Parts: sequence; structure tokens; C-alpha cells
Amino acid sequence: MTLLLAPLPEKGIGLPHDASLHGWRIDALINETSVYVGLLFVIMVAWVVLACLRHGPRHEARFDHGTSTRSIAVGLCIAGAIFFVVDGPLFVNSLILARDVFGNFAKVEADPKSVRIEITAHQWAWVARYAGPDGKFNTPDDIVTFNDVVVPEGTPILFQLVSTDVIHSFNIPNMRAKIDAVPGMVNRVWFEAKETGEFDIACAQHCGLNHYKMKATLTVLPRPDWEKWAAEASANSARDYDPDDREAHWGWDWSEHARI
Amino acid sequence: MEEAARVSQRKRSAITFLVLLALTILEVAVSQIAGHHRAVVTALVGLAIVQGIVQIIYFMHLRWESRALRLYVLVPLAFPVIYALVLIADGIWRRLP
Amino acid sequence: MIGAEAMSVIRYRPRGAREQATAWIGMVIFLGSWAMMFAALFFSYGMLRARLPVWPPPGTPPLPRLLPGINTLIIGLSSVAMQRGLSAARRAQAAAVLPAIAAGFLLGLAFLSLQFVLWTGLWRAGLRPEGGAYPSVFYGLTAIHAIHVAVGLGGLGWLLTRAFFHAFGPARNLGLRLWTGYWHFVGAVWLLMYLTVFLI
Amino acid sequence: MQAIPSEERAAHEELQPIHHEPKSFFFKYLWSLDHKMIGRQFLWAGLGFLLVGGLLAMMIRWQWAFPGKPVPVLGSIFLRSQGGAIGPATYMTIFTMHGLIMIFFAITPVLIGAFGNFLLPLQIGARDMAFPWLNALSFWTFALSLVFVILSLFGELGAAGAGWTTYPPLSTNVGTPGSGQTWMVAAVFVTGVSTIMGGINYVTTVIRHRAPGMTWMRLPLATWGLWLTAILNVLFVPVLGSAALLLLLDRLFGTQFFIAGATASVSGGGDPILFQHLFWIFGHPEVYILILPAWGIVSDLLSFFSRKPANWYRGTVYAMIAVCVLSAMVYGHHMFLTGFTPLLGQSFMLLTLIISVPAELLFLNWLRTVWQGSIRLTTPMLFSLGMLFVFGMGGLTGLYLGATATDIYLHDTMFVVGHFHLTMAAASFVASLAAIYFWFPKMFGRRMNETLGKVHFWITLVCLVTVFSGQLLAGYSGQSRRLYDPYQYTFLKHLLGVNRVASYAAFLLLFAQFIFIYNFIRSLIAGEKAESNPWQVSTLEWFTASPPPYHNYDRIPTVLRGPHEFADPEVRRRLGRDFIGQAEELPEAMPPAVASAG
Ligand code: HEA
Ligand code: HEA
Ligand code: CUA
Ligand SMILES: [Cu+2]
Repeated sequence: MTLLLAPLPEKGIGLPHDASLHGWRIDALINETSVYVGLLFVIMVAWVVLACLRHGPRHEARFDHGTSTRSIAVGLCIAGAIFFVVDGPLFVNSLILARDVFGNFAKVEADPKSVRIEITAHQWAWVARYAGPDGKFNTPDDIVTFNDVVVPEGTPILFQLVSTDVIHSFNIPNMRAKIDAVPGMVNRVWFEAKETGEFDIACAQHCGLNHYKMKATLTVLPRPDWEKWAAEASANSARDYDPDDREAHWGWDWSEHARI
Repeated sequence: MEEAARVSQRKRSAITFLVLLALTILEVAVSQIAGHHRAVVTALVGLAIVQGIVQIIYFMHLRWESRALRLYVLVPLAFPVIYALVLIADGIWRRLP
Repeated sequence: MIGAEAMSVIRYRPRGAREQATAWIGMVIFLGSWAMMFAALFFSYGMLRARLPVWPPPGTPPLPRLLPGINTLIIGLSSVAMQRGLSAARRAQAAAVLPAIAAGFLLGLAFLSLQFVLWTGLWRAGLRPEGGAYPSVFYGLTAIHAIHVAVGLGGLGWLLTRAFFHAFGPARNLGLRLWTGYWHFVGAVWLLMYLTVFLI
Repeated sequence: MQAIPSEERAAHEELQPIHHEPKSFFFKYLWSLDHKMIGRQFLWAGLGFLLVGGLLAMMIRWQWAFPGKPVPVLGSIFLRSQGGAIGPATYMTIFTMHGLIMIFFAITPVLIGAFGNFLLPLQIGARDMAFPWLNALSFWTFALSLVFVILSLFGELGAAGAGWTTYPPLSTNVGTPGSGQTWMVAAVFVTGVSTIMGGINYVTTVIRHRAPGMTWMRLPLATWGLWLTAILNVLFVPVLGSAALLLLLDRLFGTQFFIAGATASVSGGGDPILFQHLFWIFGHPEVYILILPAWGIVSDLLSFFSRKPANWYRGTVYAMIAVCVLSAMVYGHHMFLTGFTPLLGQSFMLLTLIISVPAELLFLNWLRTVWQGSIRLTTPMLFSLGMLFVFGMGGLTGLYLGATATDIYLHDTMFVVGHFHLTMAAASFVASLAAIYFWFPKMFGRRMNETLGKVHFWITLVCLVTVFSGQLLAGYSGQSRRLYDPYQYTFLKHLLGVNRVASYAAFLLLFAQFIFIYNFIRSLIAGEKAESNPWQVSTLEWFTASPPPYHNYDRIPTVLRGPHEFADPEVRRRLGRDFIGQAEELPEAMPPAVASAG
């Protein structure tokens, strides 16, 4: 019986907590669209309900094909207006955001502070690699973590992803970041965390049996703490480096894949 | 009248075939040119397009009853072109690492 | 079990000129549809090729050109033969129909045999489907085309038996016309395939 | 009004002679060449698989409401070996088979197979399809694909599990070895062949077999919708066909069209994204394939039951054509996050947003059709209005997904699932039900029970909206789709409540469908006999007997006017009723009997 009693939502429903610097831009666009769309929907429903109430069987139908120039012009104008008011902001803002924020990799690449991470996705885990002090990937001082990504706060974090088997999708809802990891190509995504804490990294693309638990933890540390962590981890891996462990030697030259 | 139309149609298909054959021979010839890979490919693609158009006109002349049918053929013809462009653009963008 | 009356419904529907035109339109729509199928195969080829910096990838045997070139000629000739058969039927030259169709059929058979030679040759040269995009495209596209040729050959074989009983004349050549249309289509696809897969 | 030359009439009679009705069981029920019988065959097959797909949906909902708990009834029958509970492997086959069955083997046969076949010849005044034989072949090819589906359901290592989108490499042997996936890809290919055969038939029939006087701009809108759908089918299903073929080659012969990465050979493997291109070149038109007949049917029904001409008929037609053309050029919006070139992403975004303009025009036309009408809230009308409601929700949520920025967050969440259930599983499904209620008398010669129909409507609508709003909300809150157990993630734990409410609504939805099944079967056996035109409407099919004779029309009708001639004062004066059939001649004087009544 208790099983059948549906518990009410614990924290309410809504966008997950936004911990990134730019996530609010997506949220704002979603919410703005909701207002317009909601309004349209209400008008539409009200119209139909009113028509049913007022123009029922007792009302005499008007013989009207709606083909007068005026009638057609009104229709076209309303459709045009809806397009400009509802679709317009979506389109323009998407362009702007692609250019200035989510697609602006050039700025992030140019920022000396930004942290670069390479991710290999495979069934069913995320393996992350940091270049270490030498700034080069696939060298002994690289930090390699398993299902555990540690990043500093207030710093752009730039990812390059590959997959070794099937398509996965690197998804951090709290950072409003998502990109597919596709075998045979390198994809990129970046975000900047504005607060510390632990967040879920999920896989958004169906990738088989354990897709539902292909998750990793994103830990955001204050920058100094992160630097300490990185130095320590790098020293550890340099110490444990095993040149014969071919499995561990993945990673690629970062600059090769810098696309505009 | 019927007979005349038939003869002219036969002539047309014969000509189409000859044109296609000539183009093919030209293509084989072009493909044998050594070096200049890019130019050769461009020439071949150009020839292929001409060939395609010849084909279409040939098919188009067969029996088009109405304007609707003609539109039905012409509009979709634009799609493969668009898709080809999209796919090749995307293919180049996704070059292997 | 099958009533004679029902058989008459199925077998002997009279074919007026309008109905023939309808059938032809149906065939053209079918070929347009199937053209999209082959177009998609060519898209695949284009995208896979655009994706690789070198084509063919280093270390794979190059495709021959002469043999498929001859095959192009053969399937072209076969198309011509079928077209001749059709026009003979239209002009009531019953005696010329059978040889023309037979020529078309035999040339089609020759095409398939040469394709077989092509495949086995490359297979022995070490080109295997699991060797990556390049052999996949080669084997996949030519095999799918060959299946269509085989279907066409079935149709031509059927025409051949019909022609043997002098079934085609100026008023009765719908089947011949439809299969000839199909055959031209298969030939045209091969031409494009030769051009894209083998030449450039 | 143009007179129709008598030669043209004669030509039509010659083109479509009257054939005798076959009497043997085999030719009457199995290899029937009659479009009405083939339509009924599709209807039964489609409804049967709708039930299968619906039961699979219930299992999804059960898993999300009570993760890991044994499924009542279904579990003890089908999941014996797992103690009645759904495991992750079973779950992935469940949603895959649900999606594929619903799209290809339930809604497509009902909406396009059944109503396309049944309506097209009747509505254009033809005696049959252009190619009756091909039509029968189309059904039996479809039946073959159903066999494949069943083989897949019992395949070794389980049924297909790579999602309805079948993305490789997951759908190759790398991700889903086992015959279930192979059979399903083959089934999709075969059903595609069947669809193309049907499509060729529909396209040709409407071009060639329209009755004299039935000009393009006099076609009922349902016919327009079905015809445009057939065109999209003919053009784009072959693309799916070749994707399926290449996938089969990859699975069976070891080619590498779609395999890349560490699992591929050294010399440069294929490209998994290529499949997505091919799939969506087909897939996006496919979603309009499923909605265009619904739009057409609803456009007609709204006019019929408002007793008022459809507003701006031509506008509706042009809008549908525009959607068809645009539908071929927006497919990239499913691939925004695969690493597109930004240029392509933005072009596809623009086109996607533009496609909402014709949809808005359609909507405006519908809204203006019902305004100032004389609305009769019959069951088909209720379902049509319900379709406006759910399609409004579904279409408008499409806009969020069409923009590249918002899609970053929403892609592959339940928001997408909510969007497409509102458009397909609600709008197309509800429109199918409207069509069944409306044409049932014509198909079977009996009427369905209106009261039960209305009860069915209200429960169905409320439940559909609840389930699918639940999906939208879960997606908005971040829940990814295709999760066996969403509550693995901390940020989703609190969504159990929402999901449970949605699941309860889904279970109630299933029970509401039993009302429908009861009503359907009871009416079939013992429904009130229907006269030829029970709804008092104007399209051709209502001017022949219910059900129509084998040859549909004793004389091929001569069409005089458009399909929605309601409320014409002139007609009312002369005929004493508010509608006039498309082929009915307007008498010069008013018949005296009606004059006294009127
Ligand atoms: C019948 C099916 C159907 C229909 C009609 C649509 C219609 C639309 N779809 Fe949908 N869609 C699907 C089925 C459908 N879709 C499916 C199955 C998927 C997912 C597949 C998968 O991934 O598994 C999908 C996914 C999907 C995506 C990809 C999301 C993602 O994966 O990230 C996108 C993105 O752009 C999209 C957009 C649209 C748009 C813009 C429309 C437009 O056509 C909508 C136009 C309609 C309107 C704009 C509403 C009309 C206007 C009003 C209600 C206002 C009226 C009021 C007044 C006039 C006052 N759809
Ligand atoms: C047209 C297509 C269609 C239809 C109708 C439905 C109908 C339903 N769907 Fe489905 N769904 C899809 C297409 C469809 N779906 C697709 C494409 C996917 C994606 C798959 C993937 O991710 O790969 C999906 C995925 C999907 C999911 C997400 C799974 C996941 O991501 O993990 C969920 C979850 O709630 C769901 C639920 C439902 C429900 C509750 C219904 C209900 O509406 C069902 C109600 C219907 C019935 C209860 C049957 C009624 C029966 C009759 C009326 C028959 C009458 C018979 C006679 C008279 C003989 N569906
Ligand atoms: Cu990895 Cu889903
Ligand atoms: Cu789409």
C-alpha cells in the first residue's frame, strides 16, 4: 500500500541548480520562450473553448470560406508576427550565444588560465586526462582519473572528447554542458564553474546495458585547492609511471584538433 | 501523327545514348591523365553533372502528363544536391584525427 | 478453390491506353523513389571519402578501371538492345523482338559474370570488406547494384519467354516497356557508380 | 461551373471497369485486391501492434514508478526468468521495441495503411487503386515484416536494443550482437519496401484516377494529407532503406560503413555519424509523414462538425506542401550536439524555425474554421479538438528544441520525449481515433456508441496530457531519456514523484483503451446499422452505400464543387439542408415536401 502512494516531488520540479557562469543564458532563453509559448497556447485554448460555448448547435454557421484578401492578409500577418516574436529571439540569441559563449573556443584557448582535459569515453566509464605541468598530453606527468573529474572554480574548463566503442554523450546538467563523444572524431565543449561542490556527470546518449549508470563525479574546488590537488596527483602519477603499460598510454596532441 | 512522334522519340533516345556514351569515353580518357589530381576530379564531377542532366531531360521527355507531375520531379531533385553538399561539408569537417 | 470467375478478375484486366499510361507513371515514380535509395548510397560514399585525407587509404590495392569500363560498355549495349526490342515491338516487327531481348539478356548475364570476376580478383588481391571504409564502399555499392541487375535479369528472362510466344506488339508491350525502363535505370546507376567509385 | 465532356466520363468508366466481387475466401479475405479490404487488413494489424506497443509503454512506466519491482501480470507472463522484474538489458529492448513498433508497425499502418487505402479511392471517386495487385502485395510484405518483428522479439540475446534510432556502432555487432537486432533492422527494411509500394500506389492513384471534375483544389483535405504523406514516403523511405541495408551489411558481412574508433580496422574505419545523416534525412520527413494525414483528417472533420466551410482551403493546402518541402531540409536539428560545423547547425536551426510558420497558418485556419460555426460535439469532433490541444503543446515544445542554444540543455532529455509523444503519440494517435470513430460507419456499415466514445475521449485526453506533461517536466528538470533507473543520479532522485503520477495516468490510459476496444468490437457485431451518410457531410464517400459496394460507385461521380460546402444559404433554400455533396446537382426549385418543413 505504501508503495502505491505516490510521494510528492521533494524539491519541486524545475531546471537543476545552475552552477556555471553562463548557464543562466540558456535558462533565460528557455523561460522567455515559455512565456510566449504559454501565452499562445492559452489564447488558442480559450479560442476553442469560447467557440464551443458560443457557436454550438444552436448558433447558425456563417457561410464563409475565409478567402477574402483581408482575411488572408490577417492570417499571414498573425503567422508572421508569431514567427518574429517567438522564433526570432530563439534564433538571434542562439546565434549570439554560439558566437560569443558556447562556441567561442578561440577565447578560451587564448586564456592562459584555462584548464584542458581530454576525455575518453567507453562502455561504461569516463576516463579523464590532464596534461600535467609540462602541458603535453600522453607524457609521464599526466594525471589520469577514472569517473572523477576535478576542476577549479572560476576558470574556463576546456574538454576534448573521443570514444573508443559506441557513441556516448558527455552531459553535465548543472553546468548546462553537453556534447557527444563519437568514435573516430574529437569533439569539444567548455564551461566555467561559478561555485564549488560536487555534481553529476551523466551519459546522455544510449550506449548499451549500463548506460543508466555511466556516471562520473565533477568536483569543483577553489582554484588554490585545485592547484594543490593537481600538483600532488601529477607527482603521484609520475612516480607510478609504467612505460610498459600500453593500455595507459592514450591521449593525443591537443593542438592538432583545434578547429575554428 | 502517332508514328511521327514515335520516330522522333526514338531519335531522341538514340541521341541521348550517343551523348552519354561520348561523355563516358571522355571521362575514361580524362581519368587516365596522370597527375593534376584536383583538376581531373573537378572535370569528372562536371562531366557527371552534365551526364545527370542529360539523363533527367531524357526521362523528363518521356511522358509528362501534368504540371503537378513535373513539379513533383523537379522539386525533389533539389534535395539530393543539398544533401550531397551537407554531407560532404560535414565529412570534411569530421576528418579523422 | 480459386473460382474461375475470380481468376478472370485477376488475369484478364483489359489494358487500355490510359491504363498503360498509368502504369508507366507508376514505374517512373518507383524509379524516382529507388533513385533516392541509390542517391543515399552515393552520399555515403561521398561522406566517407571526404572524411579520409587520402583515398584510397595507403596500403589498399587500387581498383581496376579497364574491366569495369568494359562492363559499362556491356550494360550500355544491353540497354540499347532492349530499347531496340521495344521499338521493334512498337513497329510490329515481331521477328526482331526476340533476338533483341535475348541480346539484352545475354549482355546482362555477361555483366554479372564480369562483376564476379572483378570481385574475386580483388578478394584475392587482399581487399576484404572488414578492411575499412574503402573496401566497404566498393563491395557494398557494387553488390547492392548487382542485386538490382539480378532482379532485372529475372524480368528480362520473363520477357524472353513471353517474346518466344510472340506476346509483344504495338498494342501489347507494357511489360516490355516497364522492364526496359527499369533496365535503363540500372544501367544509369552503374554508369554513375563506375564514375564515382572507380574513376575519381 | 464547367461542364464535364461526356468523353471524359467515358474514359473514366473505361479506365476503371466494374469487376465482379470475388467469392472465394482466399480472394475475398486473404489475397483481396479490394482497397477497402486491404485497408481493413492494415487496420487490424495496426491496432494489434498498437496494443503490443502500448503494453511495452506500460512496462516502461512501471519501471520508472517502481524501479526493479516485479511487473504485475505482464511480468509473470513474459519475464518469468527474471522474477517478473525488468532488468537493464530487458529495459533497453523494451523502449527500442516500443518506439519501433509504435512508429512503423502501429501508427503508420493505421493512419496510412488503413485510412490511406480505404479513403483515397473513395474520396476521389475511383473504383480502386491504380495498382490493386501491388496494393495487396504491399500488405503482405508488411505482414512479412511483422513476422520479422516477432522473430526479433524472441531473438537470442533478446530483441533489438539500440533505441528506435538504431545508432551505430551500438547497433552493429560491437554493441548489440544477437539476432534480435538483425531481425529488427531487416523488419524495418521490409516494412519500408511495403510503404514504398503503398506510396507509389497512392501517388499514382490520385494523379490518374480522380473522378471527372475532381480538380486538385477540390480534393478533401484528408486526401491531400495522405497524398503528400505518400510523396514523402516514396522519396525518403528509400533513404532509410539504404541505411538499413548498409547496417545489415555491417552486421552480417563485416563491412565497416559505420564503425570507427578502436573497434574499427587500422586503415580508417567508417563513420558513425553517416548513419545519423541518413537516418534523419529520412527520420525528419517521417515525423511529418505521421502528422500530415492527421492534419488533413482533422482539417476536414473540424469543418464537417462546425457545419462551416474550411477556412482558406488553399492556404491549408499550401501550408501542407510547404511543410513537406521544408521537412526535407531541417533534419540536422537532431544532430546539433554531434559536433556539426557551426554553419550547418545554424542553417538547420533557421530552417527548423521557419517550418513553424506553415504550422501556425494551419492552426489559424483551424481556429477560424470553428469560429462562427455551428459546432456539434460528436466523438470524432471531440477527438479533433483534442488533437488541436495536444498538437499545440507538442508543436510549441518543438520550438525550444529547434534552437541550438536551448537544445544544448534539452537534447536527449525527456523533454524531447515529451515533445514527440505530444506530436506523435498524442496528436497522430488521437487523430487516428477520430478517423476510426468517423469512418467506422463507412468501413463496417454500423455506428459506434457515442456515449462510450465520449467517455473514452475524456479519459484518454486527460491521461495523455498528464503522461506527456510529466515527461516534459521530467526533461525540464534534467532527466535523460532511455534510463533504466533515473534515480541513480542525485539530481534526479526527487523526480520519482512526477514520474509516478505520470505512470498512474498511463495505467489509467490503458484502461480507457479497453473501453474503446469494447466499443469497437461490440459495434462491429451489434452496432446500430448506419445509413449511407450518417454525419450529413459532403465528400464523395458518403454518397455511396455503407459499406460501399465492391466497385465503390455504380457510376463514377462527376464532381461539381469543393469538399466543404456547408451553410450555403442558397443550398438551404433549395435543398432544405445545410450541406451539399461534392457531386450533387443543385435542383432548380425547392422540393415541395421540404418547403413546408423548412
Ligand atoms: C509527428 C511528429 C512530429 C512533429 C509534427 C514534430 C514537429 C516539430 N518538431 Fe519534432 N520530433 C519528433 C516528432 C515530431 N516533431 C520526434 C519523433 C523527435 C525525436 C526523435 C528521437 O530523437 O527519438 C523529434 C525531435 C525534434 C527535435 C530534436 C530534439 C533533440 O533531439 O534534441 C527538434 C529540434 O529542432 C524538433 C523540432 C520540431 C519542430 C520545430 C516541429 C514543428 O513542426 C512544430 C510546428 C508547430 C507549431 C509551431 C505549433 C503551432 C502553433 C500554435 C499551437 C500556435 C497557435 C496559436 C495561435 C495562432 C494563437 N523535434
Ligand atoms: C507513435 C509513436 C508512439 C506512441 C503512440 C507512443 C505511446 C506511448 N509511449 Fe512512447 N515512444 C515512442 C513512440 C510512441 N510512444 C518512441 C519513438 C520512443 C523512443 C524510443 C527510444 O528511445 O528509442 C518512445 C519512448 C517512450 C518513453 C521513454 C522511454 C525512455 O526514454 O527510456 C516513454 C516513457 O514514458 C513512453 C511512454 C509512452 C506511453 C505511456 C504511451 C501511451 O500513449 C500508449 C497508449 C496506448 C495504448 C495503451 C494502446 C492502446 C491500444 C489500442 C487503442 C488498440 C485497440 C485495439 C483493438 C481495437 C484491437 N514512450
Ligand atoms: Cu555512455 Cu550512455
Ligand atoms: Cu525533426
